[in-house]
Amino acid sequence: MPTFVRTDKCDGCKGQDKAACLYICPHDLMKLDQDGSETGHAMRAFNQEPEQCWECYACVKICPQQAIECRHYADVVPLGGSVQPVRGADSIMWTVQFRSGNTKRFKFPIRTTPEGSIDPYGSKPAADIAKIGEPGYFTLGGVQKSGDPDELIRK
Amino acid sequence: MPTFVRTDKCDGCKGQDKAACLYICPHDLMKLDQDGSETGHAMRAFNQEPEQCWECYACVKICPQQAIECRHYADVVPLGGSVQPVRGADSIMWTVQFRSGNTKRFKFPIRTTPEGSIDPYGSKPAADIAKIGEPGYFTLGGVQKSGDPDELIRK
Amino acid sequence: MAGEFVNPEIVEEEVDILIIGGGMGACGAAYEIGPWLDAAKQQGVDLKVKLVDKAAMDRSGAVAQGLSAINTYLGDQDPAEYARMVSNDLMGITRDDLTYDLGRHVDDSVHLFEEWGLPIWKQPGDEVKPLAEGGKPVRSGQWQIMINGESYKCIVAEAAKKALGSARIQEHVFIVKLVSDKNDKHRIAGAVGFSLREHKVYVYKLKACLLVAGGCVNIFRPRSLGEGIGRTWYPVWNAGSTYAMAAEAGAELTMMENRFVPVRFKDGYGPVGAWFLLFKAKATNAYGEIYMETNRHLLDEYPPYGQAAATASCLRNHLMLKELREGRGPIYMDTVSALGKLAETMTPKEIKRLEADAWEDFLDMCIGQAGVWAGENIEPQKKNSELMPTEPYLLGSHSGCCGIWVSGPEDLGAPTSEEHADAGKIPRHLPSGWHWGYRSMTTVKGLFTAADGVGASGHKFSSGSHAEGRLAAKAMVKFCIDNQDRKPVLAESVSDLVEAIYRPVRNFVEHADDTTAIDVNPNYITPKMLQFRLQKVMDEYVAGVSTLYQTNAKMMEVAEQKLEMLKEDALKMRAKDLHELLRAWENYHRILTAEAHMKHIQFREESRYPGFYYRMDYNFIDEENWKCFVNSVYDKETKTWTCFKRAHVNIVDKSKLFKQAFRAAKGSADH
Amino acid sequence: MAGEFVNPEIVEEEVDILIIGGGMGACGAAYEIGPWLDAAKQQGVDLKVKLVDKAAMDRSGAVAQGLSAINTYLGDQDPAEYARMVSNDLMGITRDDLTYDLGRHVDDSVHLFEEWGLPIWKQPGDEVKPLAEGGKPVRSGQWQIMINGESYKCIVAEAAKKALGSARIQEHVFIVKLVSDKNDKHRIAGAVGFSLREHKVYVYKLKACLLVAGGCVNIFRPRSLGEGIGRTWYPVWNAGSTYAMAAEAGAELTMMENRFVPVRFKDGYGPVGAWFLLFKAKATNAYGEIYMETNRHLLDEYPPYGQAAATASCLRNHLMLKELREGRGPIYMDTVSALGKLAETMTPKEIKRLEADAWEDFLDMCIGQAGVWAGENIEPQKKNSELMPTEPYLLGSHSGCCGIWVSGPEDLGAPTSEEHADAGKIPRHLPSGWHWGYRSMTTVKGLFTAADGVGASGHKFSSGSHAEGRLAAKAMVKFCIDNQDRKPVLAESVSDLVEAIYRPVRNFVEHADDTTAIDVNPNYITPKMLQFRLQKVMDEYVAGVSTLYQTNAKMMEVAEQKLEMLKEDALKMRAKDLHELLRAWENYHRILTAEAHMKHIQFREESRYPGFYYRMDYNFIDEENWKCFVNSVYDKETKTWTCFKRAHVNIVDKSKLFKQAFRAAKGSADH
Ligand SMILES: Cc1cc2c(cc1C)N(S(=O)(=O)O)[C@@H]1C(=O)NC(=O)N=C1N2C[C@H](O)[C@H](O)[C@H](O)COP(=O)(O)OP(=O)(O)OC[C@H]1O[C@@H](n2cnc3c(N)ncnc32)[C@H](O)[C@@H]1O
Ligand SMILES: Cc1cc2c(cc1C)N(S(=O)(=O)O)[C@@H]1C(=O)NC(=O)N=C1N2C[C@H](O)[C@H](O)[C@H](O)COP(=O)(O)OP(=O)(O)OC[C@H]1O[C@@H](n2cnc3c(N)ncnc32)[C@H](O)[C@@H]1O
Ligand SMILES: Nc1ncnc2c1ncn2[C@@H]1O[C@H](COP(=O)(O)O)[C@@H](O)[C@H]1O
Ligand SMILES: Nc1ncnc2c1ncn2[C@@H]1O[C@H](COP(=O)(O)O)[C@@H](O)[C@H]1O
Ligand SMILES: Nc1ncnc2c1ncn2[C@@H]1O[C@H](COP(=O)(O)O)[C@@H](O)[C@H]1O
Ligand code: SF4
Ligand code: SF4
Ligand code: SF4
Ligand code: SF4
Ligand code: NA
Repeated sequence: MPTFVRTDKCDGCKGQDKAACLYICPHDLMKLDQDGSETGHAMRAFNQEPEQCWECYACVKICPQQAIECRHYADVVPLGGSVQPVRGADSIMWTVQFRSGNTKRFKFPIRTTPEGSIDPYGSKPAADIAKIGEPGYFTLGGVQKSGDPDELIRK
Repeated sequence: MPTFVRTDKCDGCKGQDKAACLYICPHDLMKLDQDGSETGHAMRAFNQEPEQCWECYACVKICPQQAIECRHYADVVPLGGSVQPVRGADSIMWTVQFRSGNTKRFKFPIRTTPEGSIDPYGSKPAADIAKIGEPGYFTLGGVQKSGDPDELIRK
Repeated sequence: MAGEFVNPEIVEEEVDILIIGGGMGACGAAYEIGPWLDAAKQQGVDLKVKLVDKAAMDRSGAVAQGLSAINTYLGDQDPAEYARMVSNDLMGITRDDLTYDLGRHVDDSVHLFEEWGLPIWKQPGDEVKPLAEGGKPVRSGQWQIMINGESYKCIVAEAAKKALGSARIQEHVFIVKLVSDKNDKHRIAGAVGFSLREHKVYVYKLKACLLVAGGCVNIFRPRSLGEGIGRTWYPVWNAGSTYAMAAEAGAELTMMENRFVPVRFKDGYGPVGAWFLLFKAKATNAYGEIYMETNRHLLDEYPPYGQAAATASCLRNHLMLKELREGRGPIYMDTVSALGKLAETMTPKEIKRLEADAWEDFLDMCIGQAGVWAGENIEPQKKNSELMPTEPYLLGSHSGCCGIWVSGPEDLGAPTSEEHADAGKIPRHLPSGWHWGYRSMTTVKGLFTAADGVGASGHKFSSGSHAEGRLAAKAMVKFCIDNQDRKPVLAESVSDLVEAIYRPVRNFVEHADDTTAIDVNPNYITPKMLQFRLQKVMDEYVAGVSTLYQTNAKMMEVAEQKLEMLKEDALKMRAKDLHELLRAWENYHRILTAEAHMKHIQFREESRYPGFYYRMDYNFIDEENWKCFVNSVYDKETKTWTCFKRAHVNIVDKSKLFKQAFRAAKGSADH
Repeated sequence: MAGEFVNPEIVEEEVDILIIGGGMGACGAAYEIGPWLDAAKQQGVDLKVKLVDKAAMDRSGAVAQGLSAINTYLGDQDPAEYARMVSNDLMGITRDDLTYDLGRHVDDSVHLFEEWGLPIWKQPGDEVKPLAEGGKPVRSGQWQIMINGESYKCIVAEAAKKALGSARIQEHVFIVKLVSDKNDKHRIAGAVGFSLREHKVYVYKLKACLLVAGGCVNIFRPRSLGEGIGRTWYPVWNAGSTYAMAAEAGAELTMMENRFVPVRFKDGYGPVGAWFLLFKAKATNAYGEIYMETNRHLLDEYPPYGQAAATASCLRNHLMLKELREGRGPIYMDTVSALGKLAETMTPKEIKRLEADAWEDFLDMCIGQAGVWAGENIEPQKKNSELMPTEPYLLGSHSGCCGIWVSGPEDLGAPTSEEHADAGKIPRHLPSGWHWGYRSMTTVKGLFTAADGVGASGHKFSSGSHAEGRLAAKAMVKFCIDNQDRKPVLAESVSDLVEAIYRPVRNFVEHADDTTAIDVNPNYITPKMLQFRLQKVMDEYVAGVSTLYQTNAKMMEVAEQKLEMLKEDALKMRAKDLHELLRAWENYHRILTAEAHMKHIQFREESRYPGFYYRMDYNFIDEENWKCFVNSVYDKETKTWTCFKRAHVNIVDKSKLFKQAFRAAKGSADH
């Protein structure tokens, strides 16, 4: 399922500094056709190497215009099916459309905290430099789970 | 070894009606870029689907400018070798260049009569309409080789 | 009116005889037909003929690149001997009437080739003596003679073109489908195609048609992953048009389960015949063991075929595959020993000549292999080369026997009735016996074929293909004389036909702008991706290379479902230009051919060709139940296949194959 | 000065610690490092840190798509039990010091994930109780817990980015190679890379570097032929950068012969873990036979491993492969029976939930598989799906153990010397024993790794990768405190480094106009074709899918020659833009990783992982000679590998694995 971009929906992220799909693709696949010389569609994004698309949907989920979809790998999957998400703040809604035309919808939670709310060190302890040569993270000051010492047969 | 066209040698067959390579390719691969919009090289030929090239060398042999060569299939063959012919009226001369730089040359006859000289029916007999329902070509008036009748076990 | 991409000009033409293809079979037909047309004309019957080739005849078809041998030339040998050889190599199930007939005709074509200018190697002393006058050829094997064949096709095409005249030839037109007669659905009335150069659709009305568009390549996944996929063994451009169009027209197919899996020099697909037969090279496993000897006992599992003096091609593969399966690859052609041994008794000049011969074998017919040697620094006298069994090919003229069921000669004692337990399952409209009218005519009236098109025979090669085209041409003239008054009426309207052909163009034009990149679109599929999909299905479920040529009923059940969906999706192929329209229709032909292949393998519950494919659920040869032809017809309305049996009968005595045979005959040409 | 394509801007930067990668390992490091940096600062040591990711951290690496389970969470279990499990699954050769250490650390990372917002499934009643407070998770298996993991990576990255601060993060920069220290070739001094967005080359000088660029994907031919090649199981973008750059820097690699061949839902690569463990589905052959039962006797051929209570992943494959080899495919996951059985005792609402769970398993981590089901009209309660073993993957964090040899914890009784017959063959400059300094440091001073980078362990998964990154981060801070006064000096000049990186661009610019079509040119090779060439070699000679994972010394001899030429030709890759420059260098990393893999398989003269690969010339496990680590170092000057053995030692008692084992344990989670 390489991604494709709906011509009528993409707005090139309004020419902003970072088009969302270009920013997010882990494989550097999405490209903006600045002047239309590559695709005939100026200021719109396209997948420059569809055969390298992992269909991870990172671009699909992030696109503010819902302009990106996936068409299943044409050399593998019969035509007509589709799997499309709408990702909200705390859940994602999937629509699975079968080749037969049947559809299924699923909604799953995605996170229990608001996006951007993580306070990484909040109430955590500081690191104790004396322990830097020992096992154990700063969070607990020592190892999480010491284990039964008898199990260590060479000690 | 899909074919490639040397930019500095191809002259688009001087804009003639039929560019030789386009005419001859059995797989419809060679294309003339009329205005340079496809390759950046106007009025020059190119292989429009290299991954379908059989490397039959039909285009290589026919090009009046010796502009076409083959580069071995890059996904199969190490770089650096080449096999290039010059086809004359009655013989063909091959230069095989190895990756190592070594070369070999071979010359083989290709036909014993001048090109265009075939007189298909010259001194051949006419067809005998009475024999149209029997085996045997017009050339011989009957079968070439009758065979031992005892071999036909159901007759 | 000049056509446009979306609105092509329609050219309607009425002919008596249409020849589809410009290869060896078509060139034979083009040559033979001339004098018979003249003779008919003298009887007051003026027949109009047209030959249509999708490419340029000088280099179209399998012989485009040239050939380094003519593999079928009988010389002094009896046609019965030839028929036996073919039968032996194809595991007993061939039609002796067809092979015998070919054997008694073929040499004349070779004599013509020589007359026209093809250089044929001669024995010392006979250098300038033509074959036709008793000149002795250099034989690489019992049936093969060596040539300098770079220009083989140019020469044969020159004769054909001159014979027919350029007005009767239309190049660069691809025929998409045949059209039945409105008044008789078992009769052919037309053919439609399109130009690759202009926006024109051609609609031919016809009385007789010779369908000789070659074999079928590229329905199985190749071993290359990138641009090397163009390097197939058989010509990449022959797309099963012959089988698919015949099937859609309702013609009976035969032995579509058969395939050819040639062993070739790895990656370049270089020919091995000359190496085995002329240079007497041996093939070994990675440890230098000659598997044709060490695995010879495997032949005992396939009586009587395993006991023949000459081991059948598939069984040779079978012995090799054991090595690959058990991890003793790579397989090598021991070129070093072979050339070394030959050189022992030679002068330096002779050795140089020998080296040139070895290279010429490739340069004449498989330049890509020379390219592999160049790139890998291989000189055959210094380094052995790998061999590999290739992906499967479907063909009827080389070492394979799939194709169309045709009417044979009447004078050889061929059966005229069907006498076997399952005779009642043969669809009623089909003829009984092996000849029902005109030589080379299929079960559809007016539809003829030859060469790769004719099934249940094989080992015709280039010369036999030409010879068979000639047989068909003559018969077509007779058919047209006999049917002079019949007017062909197309069963489909011209506008429907044109609409169907241009559908991929419409798919593209309507939807290309929906997405920002034309190759990924939910509303169409590119021909290229469709082809890959086909190849993947065939490879994984119908005994391709990745299962080491194994399949079973369960795998084919899956293949069946996948092919059905693929056929539906084929209607969604796109064509962004005429070139892609060509690819779209080639692939449509490939799908139908592949489906026929699968259906036949499914029907034949045995493994008739060990080494070419294995039905693991019936991994044996079952002489009692399956020493018969498997034939089929396709119904284009319901899109379904009907497979059935036809009895096999010997016309020449096959027991002779096994007489002096057994282990003793080890000294033969086997590698 | 703004750079141009042919003349990039050079950005030189000096840091103390460079983190290469932004995946699970890197995020763990980014999180853990903060407080230690603060602590160091309080000691007067102000360390500069930078993290460089080739992509955007929110979605970079293997977890980009999400995950539906955390596969390593110990809960109440003892780290020794965990170490035993890992050892068992990896056929006895893992480093207990590393796995035990991971086991005693990992849960804290999982607790953090939950704190940050990752939804973790809980047992009824514990829905809102965090794991850290004793909340009971829903376990799919002994070590695995279920999550709603669509945003897993976004959450972990958010914490990492906040912890580090955006000024210390550089996204969209690809690191090409590490640079040694001029004054100590076994020490690391720098790293160079280029921006994917601007024409800039980055040259970092550094004291310590955490190389966590993931595993290696795409060195073997995939089963797809067209655009589907992007659908790999492990992330298509992880290109062996970790192994290749470490090897070029002189770091000792370990167990590079190991690979993972996951069994996955065919074509979509959908995960099977939840199906086997949570839904208790069984895998069958085409005839419904449960091959884990019918082929169980095969396990007896691999004592003691075959007798373990839990069958190792490779042996599970081994039992399946027998079916495929013998033509009893397709293999199916019997989803119909499994869901049917579960549904028997469920309310309609629970059944609906179950169905959603099944789909979520794919939608959370392998959406492509949902696409396959959609396209093929598959509903798992109605139709079984095919399973297939995939092409091989190289990784150290999932069910594989290839990677880099690192210094382990000191408190677990790990060996400090080398005591075995071949100890003398270990290159002298390398350390003895399993800890020689800083935790997670490689044999190159200052070079650290974690997660997929650390070899001889495995089964860390996402949580363990994060945990290991944290261990390394802490150790790096210590390393930098201890090495405060050392100034890194690059062994190569900046201009030489830039020249080397931009070579593919030069190749293109110099030669593109020689021919009329830029993709076929005698003077360069596209990265894409080069990758195909690599994949073909690895597939055909180094036990890829097309030989059913078989190889032997002779095949690898050929591979060796082909890879050597490929490495030479890699210098001729072209880059027509920055995107292709990325592909060029990814492929360069792939080639080196592939070569290491081949060399290790070549060296280990046994078949340690039946089902993952078979050396057909040593098709057995040889406990006496090969119950040891195979390690190697690469010499980038001579471009040669040196392989050698290191002794294997148990730190926890493995005999417990086999205690209650044998046939009796059939009721386990085996499919
Ligand atoms: C490719 C190849 C072929 C051979 C060999 C090696 C190699 C590498 N070997 S060795 O292995 O043993 O080495 C042989 C050898 O040495 N000696 C020999 O005698 N024959 C060999 N062949 C076999 C012969 O070539 C073969 O038997 C004949 O050519 C078959 O003749 P025919 O059935 O007519 O097929 P064709 O390929 O020649 O011609 C097909 C024509 O159809 C056209 N066409 C196809 N589809 C069409 C459509 N839809 N519409 C219009 N036209 C449409 C084509 O353009 C072509 O004109
Ligand atoms: C892909 C995948 C992975 C898993 C699973 C299913 C699937 C389909 N499964 S299941 O099968 O069991 O279903 C797991 C599961 O359910 N549960 C679990 O806990 N883990 C699973 N994993 C495994 C974990 O994901 C894995 O163990 C860790 O992610 C490994 O962490 P790490 O070693 O850090 O690798 P990474 O891929 O996360 O990150 C790599 C980073 O490096 C960057 N990078 C790469 N090269 C670089 C270069 N040259 N320069 C700069 N940056 C450069 C990348 O961008 C990335 O940031
Ligand atoms: N090992 C062999 N033994 C006998 N005949 C062979 C062998 N290999 C090839 N041939 C024949 O040689 C001719 C050309 O072979 P090939 O190059 O395999 O197409 C065909 O007639 C083959 O049947
Ligand atoms: N090969 C394996 N790899 C990983 N885990 C396994 C394997 N086999 C079994 N297990 C685990 O071990 C447990 C087996 O015990 P049981 O709970 O009795 O089914 C399962 O829960 C799995 O998590
Ligand atoms: N058949 C099985 N038996 C036991 N454990 C398994 C099985 N299949 C997968 N697993 C484990 O389940 C987890 C996820 O598996 P997978 O989806 O195969 O990556 C890993 O911990 C595997 O080791
Ligand atoms: S994120 Fe969406 S709107 Fe923005 S450039 Fe990409 S496709 Fe267009
Ligand atoms: S689906 Fe993933 S790999 Fe494909 S283009 Fe989008 S972000 Fe990139
Ligand atoms: S035949 Fe040669 S000169 Fe003519 S168009 Fe082709 S490449 Fe150019
Ligand atoms: S070599 Fe043959 S197939 Fe390739 S482009 Fe030239 S004529 Fe066409
Ligand atoms: Na090929």
